[in-house]
Amino acid sequence: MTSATQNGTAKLTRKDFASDQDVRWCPGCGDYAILAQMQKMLPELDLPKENIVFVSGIGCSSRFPYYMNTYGIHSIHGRAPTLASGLKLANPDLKVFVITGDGDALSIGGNHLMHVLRRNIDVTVVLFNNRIYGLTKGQFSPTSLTGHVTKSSPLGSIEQPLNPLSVALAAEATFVARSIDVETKHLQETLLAAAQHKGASFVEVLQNCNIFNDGAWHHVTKKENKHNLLFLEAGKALRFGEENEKQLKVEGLGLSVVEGSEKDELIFDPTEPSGALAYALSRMTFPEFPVPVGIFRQVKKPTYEQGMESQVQQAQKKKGQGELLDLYLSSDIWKVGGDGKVPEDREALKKEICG
Amino acid sequence: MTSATQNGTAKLTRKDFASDQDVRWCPGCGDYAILAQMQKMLPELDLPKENIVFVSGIGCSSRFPYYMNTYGIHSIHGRAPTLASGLKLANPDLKVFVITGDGDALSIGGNHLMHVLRRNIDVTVVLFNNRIYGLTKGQFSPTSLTGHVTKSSPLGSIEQPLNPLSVALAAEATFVARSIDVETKHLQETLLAAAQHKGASFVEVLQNCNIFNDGAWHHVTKKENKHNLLFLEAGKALRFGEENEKQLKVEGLGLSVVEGSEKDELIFDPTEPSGALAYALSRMTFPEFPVPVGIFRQVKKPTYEQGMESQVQQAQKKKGQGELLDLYLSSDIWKVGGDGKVPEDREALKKEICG
Amino acid sequence: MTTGTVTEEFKELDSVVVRFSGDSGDGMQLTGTQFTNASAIAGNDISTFPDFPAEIRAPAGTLAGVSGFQVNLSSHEIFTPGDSTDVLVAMNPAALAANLPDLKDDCILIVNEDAFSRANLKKAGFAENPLEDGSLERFRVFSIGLTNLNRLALEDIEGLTQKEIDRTKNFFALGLICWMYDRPAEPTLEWINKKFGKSPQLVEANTRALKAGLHFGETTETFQLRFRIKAAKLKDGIYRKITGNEALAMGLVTAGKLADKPIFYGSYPITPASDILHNLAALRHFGVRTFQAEDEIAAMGATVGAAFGGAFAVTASSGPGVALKSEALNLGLALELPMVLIDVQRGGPSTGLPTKTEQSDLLMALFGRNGEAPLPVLAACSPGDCFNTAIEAFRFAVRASCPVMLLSDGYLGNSSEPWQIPDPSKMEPIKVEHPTQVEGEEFLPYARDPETGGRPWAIPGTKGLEHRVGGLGKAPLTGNVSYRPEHHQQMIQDRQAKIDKLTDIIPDQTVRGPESGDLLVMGWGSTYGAIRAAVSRCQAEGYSVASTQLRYICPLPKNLEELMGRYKKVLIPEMNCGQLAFYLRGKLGVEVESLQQVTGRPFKIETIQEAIRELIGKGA
Amino acid sequence: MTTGTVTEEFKELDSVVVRFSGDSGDGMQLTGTQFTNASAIAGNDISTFPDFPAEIRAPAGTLAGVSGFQVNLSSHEIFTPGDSTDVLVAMNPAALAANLPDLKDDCILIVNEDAFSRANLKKAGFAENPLEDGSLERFRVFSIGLTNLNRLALEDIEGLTQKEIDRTKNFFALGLICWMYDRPAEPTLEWINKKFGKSPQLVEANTRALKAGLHFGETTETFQLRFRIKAAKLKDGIYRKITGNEALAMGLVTAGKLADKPIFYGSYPITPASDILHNLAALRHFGVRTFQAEDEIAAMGATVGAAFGGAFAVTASSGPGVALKSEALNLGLALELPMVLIDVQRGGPSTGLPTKTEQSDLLMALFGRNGEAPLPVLAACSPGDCFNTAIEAFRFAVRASCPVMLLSDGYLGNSSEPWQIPDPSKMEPIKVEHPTQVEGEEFLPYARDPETGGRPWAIPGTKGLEHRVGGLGKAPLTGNVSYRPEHHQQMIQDRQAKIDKLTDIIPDQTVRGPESGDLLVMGWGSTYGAIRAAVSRCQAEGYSVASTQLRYICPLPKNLEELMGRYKKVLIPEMNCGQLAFYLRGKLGVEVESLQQVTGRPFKIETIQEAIRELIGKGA
Ligand SMILES: Cc1ncc(C[n+]2csc(CCOP(=O)(O)OP(=O)(O)O)c2C)c(N)n1
Ligand SMILES: Cc1ncc(C[n+]2csc(CCOP(=O)(O)OP(=O)(O)O)c2C)c(N)n1
Ligand code: SF4
Ligand code: SF4
Ligand SMILES: [Mg+2]
Ligand SMILES: [Mg+2]
Repeated sequence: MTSATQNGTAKLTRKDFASDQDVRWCPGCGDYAILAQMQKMLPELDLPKENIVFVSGIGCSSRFPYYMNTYGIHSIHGRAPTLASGLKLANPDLKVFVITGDGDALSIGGNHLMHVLRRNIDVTVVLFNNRIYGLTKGQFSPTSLTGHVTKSSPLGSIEQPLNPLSVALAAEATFVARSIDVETKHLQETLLAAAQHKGASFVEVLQNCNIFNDGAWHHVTKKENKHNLLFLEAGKALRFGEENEKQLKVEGLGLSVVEGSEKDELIFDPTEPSGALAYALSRMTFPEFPVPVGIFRQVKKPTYEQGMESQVQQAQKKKGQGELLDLYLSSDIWKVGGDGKVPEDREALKKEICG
Repeated sequence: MTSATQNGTAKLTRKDFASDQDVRWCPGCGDYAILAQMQKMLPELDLPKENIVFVSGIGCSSRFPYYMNTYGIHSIHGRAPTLASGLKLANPDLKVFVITGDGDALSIGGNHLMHVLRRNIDVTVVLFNNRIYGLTKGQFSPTSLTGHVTKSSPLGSIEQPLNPLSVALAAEATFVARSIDVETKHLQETLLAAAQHKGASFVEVLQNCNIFNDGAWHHVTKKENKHNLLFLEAGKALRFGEENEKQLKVEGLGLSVVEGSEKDELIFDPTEPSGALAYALSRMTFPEFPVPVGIFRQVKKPTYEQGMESQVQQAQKKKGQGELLDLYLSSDIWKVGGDGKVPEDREALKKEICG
Repeated sequence: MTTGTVTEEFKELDSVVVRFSGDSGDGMQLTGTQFTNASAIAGNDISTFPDFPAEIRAPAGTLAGVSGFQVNLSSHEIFTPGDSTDVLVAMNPAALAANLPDLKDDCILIVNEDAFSRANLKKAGFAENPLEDGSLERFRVFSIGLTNLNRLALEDIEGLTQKEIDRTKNFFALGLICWMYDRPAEPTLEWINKKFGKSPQLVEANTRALKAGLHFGETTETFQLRFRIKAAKLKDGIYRKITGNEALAMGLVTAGKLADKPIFYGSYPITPASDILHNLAALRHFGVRTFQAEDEIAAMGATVGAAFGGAFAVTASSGPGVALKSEALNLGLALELPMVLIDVQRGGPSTGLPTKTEQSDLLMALFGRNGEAPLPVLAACSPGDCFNTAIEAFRFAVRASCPVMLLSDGYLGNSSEPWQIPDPSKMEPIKVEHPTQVEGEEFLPYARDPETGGRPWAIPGTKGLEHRVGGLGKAPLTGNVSYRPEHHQQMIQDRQAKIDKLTDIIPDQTVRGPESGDLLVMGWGSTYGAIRAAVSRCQAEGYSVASTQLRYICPLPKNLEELMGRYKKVLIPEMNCGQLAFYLRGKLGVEVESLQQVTGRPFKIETIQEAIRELIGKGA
Repeated sequence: MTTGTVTEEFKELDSVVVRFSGDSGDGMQLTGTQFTNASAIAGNDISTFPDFPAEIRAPAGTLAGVSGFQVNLSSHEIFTPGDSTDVLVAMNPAALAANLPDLKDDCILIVNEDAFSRANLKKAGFAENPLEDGSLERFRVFSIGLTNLNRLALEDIEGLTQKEIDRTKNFFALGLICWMYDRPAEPTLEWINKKFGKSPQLVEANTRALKAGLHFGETTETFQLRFRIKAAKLKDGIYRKITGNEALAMGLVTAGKLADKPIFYGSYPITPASDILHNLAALRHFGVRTFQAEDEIAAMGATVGAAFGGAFAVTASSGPGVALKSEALNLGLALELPMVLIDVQRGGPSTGLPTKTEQSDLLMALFGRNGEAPLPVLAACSPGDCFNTAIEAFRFAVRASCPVMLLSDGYLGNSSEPWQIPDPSKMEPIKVEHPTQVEGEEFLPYARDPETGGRPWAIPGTKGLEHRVGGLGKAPLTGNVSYRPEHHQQMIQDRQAKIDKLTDIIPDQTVRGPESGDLLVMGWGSTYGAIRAAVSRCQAEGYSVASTQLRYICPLPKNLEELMGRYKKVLIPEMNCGQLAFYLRGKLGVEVESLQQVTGRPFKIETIQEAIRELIGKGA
């Protein structure tokens, strides 16, 4: 199973990726849109669907695999990256997605997220960020804003939120992006780019939970607020605003917003190795700053599987395909019976053992 | 126990902080130096030693609390930040240190580290980074370099290392610093600044494990290599080199090394809110770049305990100190027996219950 | 539904089981709760059983989305929400389909016929409309166009969307049922005012819906009968309704007060334990510090840390989370600090059935830790009993200086019963002593109290008692790290001994019924109600049978073995595969019979009754 | 030390127990290993017991820093490293102090007198120098200035520091002992060449130290006697020495080959399991993928993922780590995928005694999961048996499509015995079938094989079998999410049934000794050697006693209950507080006697012998 293109067979369509299970999210939930874009995007990868696996944790978002007509695991809370890692190492030819929520990925699963990213295992992590625990009915999450009143914070949360993109960047992720449930085209393109990236890719999707945290992203999802979005594009300036009149500029080593012309434009380059600008962009919080979406970072590094497979190959080149008898004999040996002398000749020795 | 100064009593000395237990690290281990600097620093805090608690995980470094004549918990692998959090919330007057290793803090404990930092709980985390698992006798750790040959990576590690400072910054830490076991004065000052910071403080200490990873930091600890260090100081330029002849300058939004005069100097300010420069500095890797040490970030934010205590106080102001009977009665009630009528008057009602 | 004499237009009943069932969005939990409150205030004994889907909102109209709330009202003492349903309110075909197996033969069926569309019937798996095909013949069906009636009643309220209007139809149903059972509308009206105070339209809408329901019953001739259930003869006192999770929260706060200790509650949300967190988070004025940790391990770690700091530290979770806590809990055990871990059990293994009940974590609670790691294990047996058990757990924890496991389950946690409000001043204080420095005396953190076997709880901030604790093997007395064989053996024995010494304060196990005889039915946890009811029914039938409920699972009451020996047989019904039965056999070497059910549902009284009859032999 | 006839200058012995003991920096593990190798090659049966401190390097000269290596050499079959020591090499006072309690009365004591300084004596807790105060009178003491003699021997090698020179003194000691026991020097010389090949000085230094030791024995008149231990009559064949951890690694790789499956090993380092990782990491050419995870949960998660992907997936840990794996293991159980979890047990609870051995995770292995979560549990009973058990674990896992728990312990993991190299081509293959699409047939991921109860292992990449699995409650056959009571009950029964069906391939339990009688001594795991030796000694003394070792703990062999019933009493020695005894009582309702020891050390033969005598009555 080395070639992953479907030679000669018809291209798959969105419908091929819908399973026979009823979709059970609340009516109006942002998860529907993400599911739709994923199903639309997948045919673009031109992979046989039996080579695709969705692994999720626990949460509303993590029901996702049930609705995909591919292989899938609905695992346990926070641990999807670990299952995906083992799966991918066991079978590097698979295309593996990790579907997770803000609680699943950043609360209980924060460490696994960091480690799958830093190892650059070739999986695509999609984090549905609704800034709330949906499935357990509305407690604040690690991305909930300070002061958020929820079931478990009746007097308001006293925690600082985590920024998923900053965390992913600091975890050495080689592909980091953000999109929005309702920005269907952008979302589809972003998912495609992430899926095509060789190595660990991370996509935060701003998602509305209309039951427990309705409007968490209204400042960028409502029609009248679109100008608060900054679409990152490689090789383009960092412009935004109703008429694209505003841009970002470097100040000290921070960013600031100025209005201005084309000279002195800060040209965005997601492949810049240090990731410093990507990080600075990830720090921008509304309303002081616009909300950037798009690909923040996209660099090439060897994947973990490649490293593993090449060690296997090199070892086999050097030592040959492992033979059990050689393994057993890789230590001082002695003989009982007969002349008590271990045959010097390897073949004779093996014969003696195997009779 | 609100006042933490020792009024009228003699100032403590280093010896007061040494416990009666034999120190059991390998001869030559960098941990000794860190222990010494900690014991020297503590008297500067002017706190009664019964108000100080050291909490650690598991690892060579985590034996630390046994050697401190304060309160202490040698807990379990990776979980020290969680114990410290509970302890500090139960008793906000304590000065709590977390002692941890690169495996303890970044492998099994990575998530707890992130969360104690983002919550800004007022504890001081000191991470002994020897880029190896010492206690379990030499496997690679999350800070080991790619290619590192260890017991568990006989063909070389295929992992990208994590950068502890980048992680701490991305986790919203309000105080982030780095020092070195052998830089005794710098270490002592850094520990002091960290301990005096209100909120979560994080110090990475580059530490030599002379048994399993000797020389991991020779490029900055050997006398002849000191010029590879860049000492960060607030309000000073980012200069380094044998004669202090080199400096850092911003390029794009990355940093580059130039030689040059004083104009255009990039002045360092750890209190800059975005932390973008701090992050960029944390990304610098030797030999392309010098190794910065000192305080990377130092900003003021409300601590978690303050938030908690003020909620308690405000709730008590609003509702009074909670009374059990009021709690029991905080629901629809009815009466069985007598006239079957619940007394309207609160006092009468209470009397009826308490007889 | 036992029918009694008819007074005026009312038929008097001993008890009735009403079940409200509809889509998760239909507000059935609320409707059931309001009806329960009204009935409680009317003086009935009550027992409720909410039963909701795992999804937040499963697709409307499907079986997966059905949310039910069952309440048993009675004029005498009852112990379960009832085996089967006397009255079902079904808001849609799926609700009807889901409940059909549980309906009594002459069950009153109130059905919202407006929801019986083709599409909905299909989703519910009906080929034909059951309202029309005669398949419901054995029930007393009242098919009502609830949606439309309610729309009519509310049509002139301005500023409400159709959706908002339809969302009030549960109050129409509630009004109707309140009328049928002669329940006062006032408590619900009050509640509406409190809840929707900020929106006059919603107050108006819900009020009107409720009243429309009441009036519909009053004015139409659909219903020929109304029922009354007399007040139950509960003990004199002031009562409220309480769920197990509420009772745990209140019990914990009470334990804190009794010891003059602040409560630290470290927890990570998980069904069905989250409500304890929600309840406690609102009690900052009691000095309660709730900490929503990043995961269960962190919650447990924080609990250990807070215990070291001197707080009354508690954590709670359910199966998967309790499993995760195992390692950090074991640290608490090695540090020998008082703290409490609550397991509100749910269906397992793995993620299992989050919203369903089970008792299958017993062996994990007892043995789910590495090494020899004995801990006290207590089990609450009714919603109200959760209150006492929480207090007792802390009493044990302080005495034996160790973590205590408290077992509840989803059924206890969510169902409710009347609870007589106790007098806090009459409760026995929990004595906590923190040592202080004694001049000239070495402080020995692992010196044991000869009576309890516990060790001193010296807390940071205490001058002169600075000491270090950890999870490594220790020397007795000093607690210093030691790998010496005799120290290890000694510490293991000491830790076991202090648990065993708790039997000194554990009351003898008692029974309900004859002190000896053919059969003892022994349960633990939430099977209490069903067992008690089943046994008393069998007693009435003449069987020689007694019941007993184990609250103290580790250590066991001193007299338990002797007690069990007095009966020819011992039957243990459990919502698992016989875990207590196994444990008692292993521990006491006794023979027991095991009745097992692992369906995510509580036992029916009838199931246990059957097993009793079978075991004793039909001809008792 | 049984003395035999004197041949020439040699006294012939049946067996001898030699212990090398010194500071952790003194290279005692290496010395012991080399001596063992030489003895093994000389044809003795051997059994070793390394015993090292928890610290990497505790302060030199302290008791905490003592590192020991014991080896039992014999001309007949032996099963333990020996109860007490015939020859002790003590490199410093602490080493002497630490071992005094274990020395036989006429023990030969070879002591490095150069290390008996005031300071060192004090660190070891000696008030007086035991070499001078007569307190060692009952031993045969040879007090030698090892450090100085060695320095003299090496003084003219250039480019070595004093420290480097002193570090070779263990080879001087080794040389001396090899001389005493007539062991060939060649294997060690070869080893030195291989190890230090890159540094000619070090080769020279170590070679000289070894020879100096040999010559010292030869030339001085200190030693009057030399000993010989004849070759043991082991079965004919080619042998090597093997530790339990080596055997596990080789067993896993063999299992993979037998099934034509690559091994995926996900693990997080922990004492005493890490060596399995180290061994496997070097086997990339066998296609072994080792994954050092960020923690035990991740290791378990990755193992489940790899199993889904079709690999032979394994993880291993020790107590605290196994506790952490519980939740993810339970997912593996719910997904019903084959995989293996190895627990190399150590002293608990909590961090406990990382470098000491214990059997106290048995109940956790059986019950440490939420919900009804039965899994097969196998226990290896000797270093070599670890090999077979690893293969068997995978055989079970594949058959019952579930995770299998394999129990080893620190003692098994680190100690060694001779192992006859088997012929791989004679091993029974492990048959693995992955289904493929059958045109026109719906794929049912949870359809069960009627013979085994297992489900199909359909792996990603297989066209047409796309399916989703998860930890929620499931419907039979389809595996679709289901909360239906009857589905839940069914799945729980099905999972139990497939475990129970493993008894079909579990051989009947057999005994060593009489088929019935006064006493059966039953053990599990590493107590095998001590039990077997104790029982055979008691048999020789005329007692009616048999021994048996349980390899299959869950499920139990079919005939076990019947077997146990054939003896008047059953004694179960365990390095815990009676966990197997409790389990068998609970499971089978049988009476058993429990012999418990929780000291971090293996049983002495004598301890078990005593218990046997006591139980049967002195006058057998
Ligand atoms: C070990 C464990 N702990 C807790 C839970 C309960 N739980 C399920 S989902 C969830 C959080 C879900 O939040 P998020 O990841 O943001 O997903 P969402 O539902 O918002 O999509 C929690 C706490 C669990 N299932 N398992
Ligand atoms: C749950 C658990 N897993 C694994 C271990 C084994 N273990 C102890 S310390 C350690 C790593 C130590 O490395 P580090 O944190 O870098 O500390 P160092 O010894 O280098 O100071 C490991 C894997 C353990 N004690 N507990
Ligand atoms: S609770 Fe929120 S996140 Fe979950 S399905 Fe409903 S709307 Fe979506
Ligand atoms: S192993 Fe390394 S880190 Fe541990 S004590 Fe020794 S030198 Fe220090
Ligand atoms: Mg969420
Ligand atoms: Mg380290």
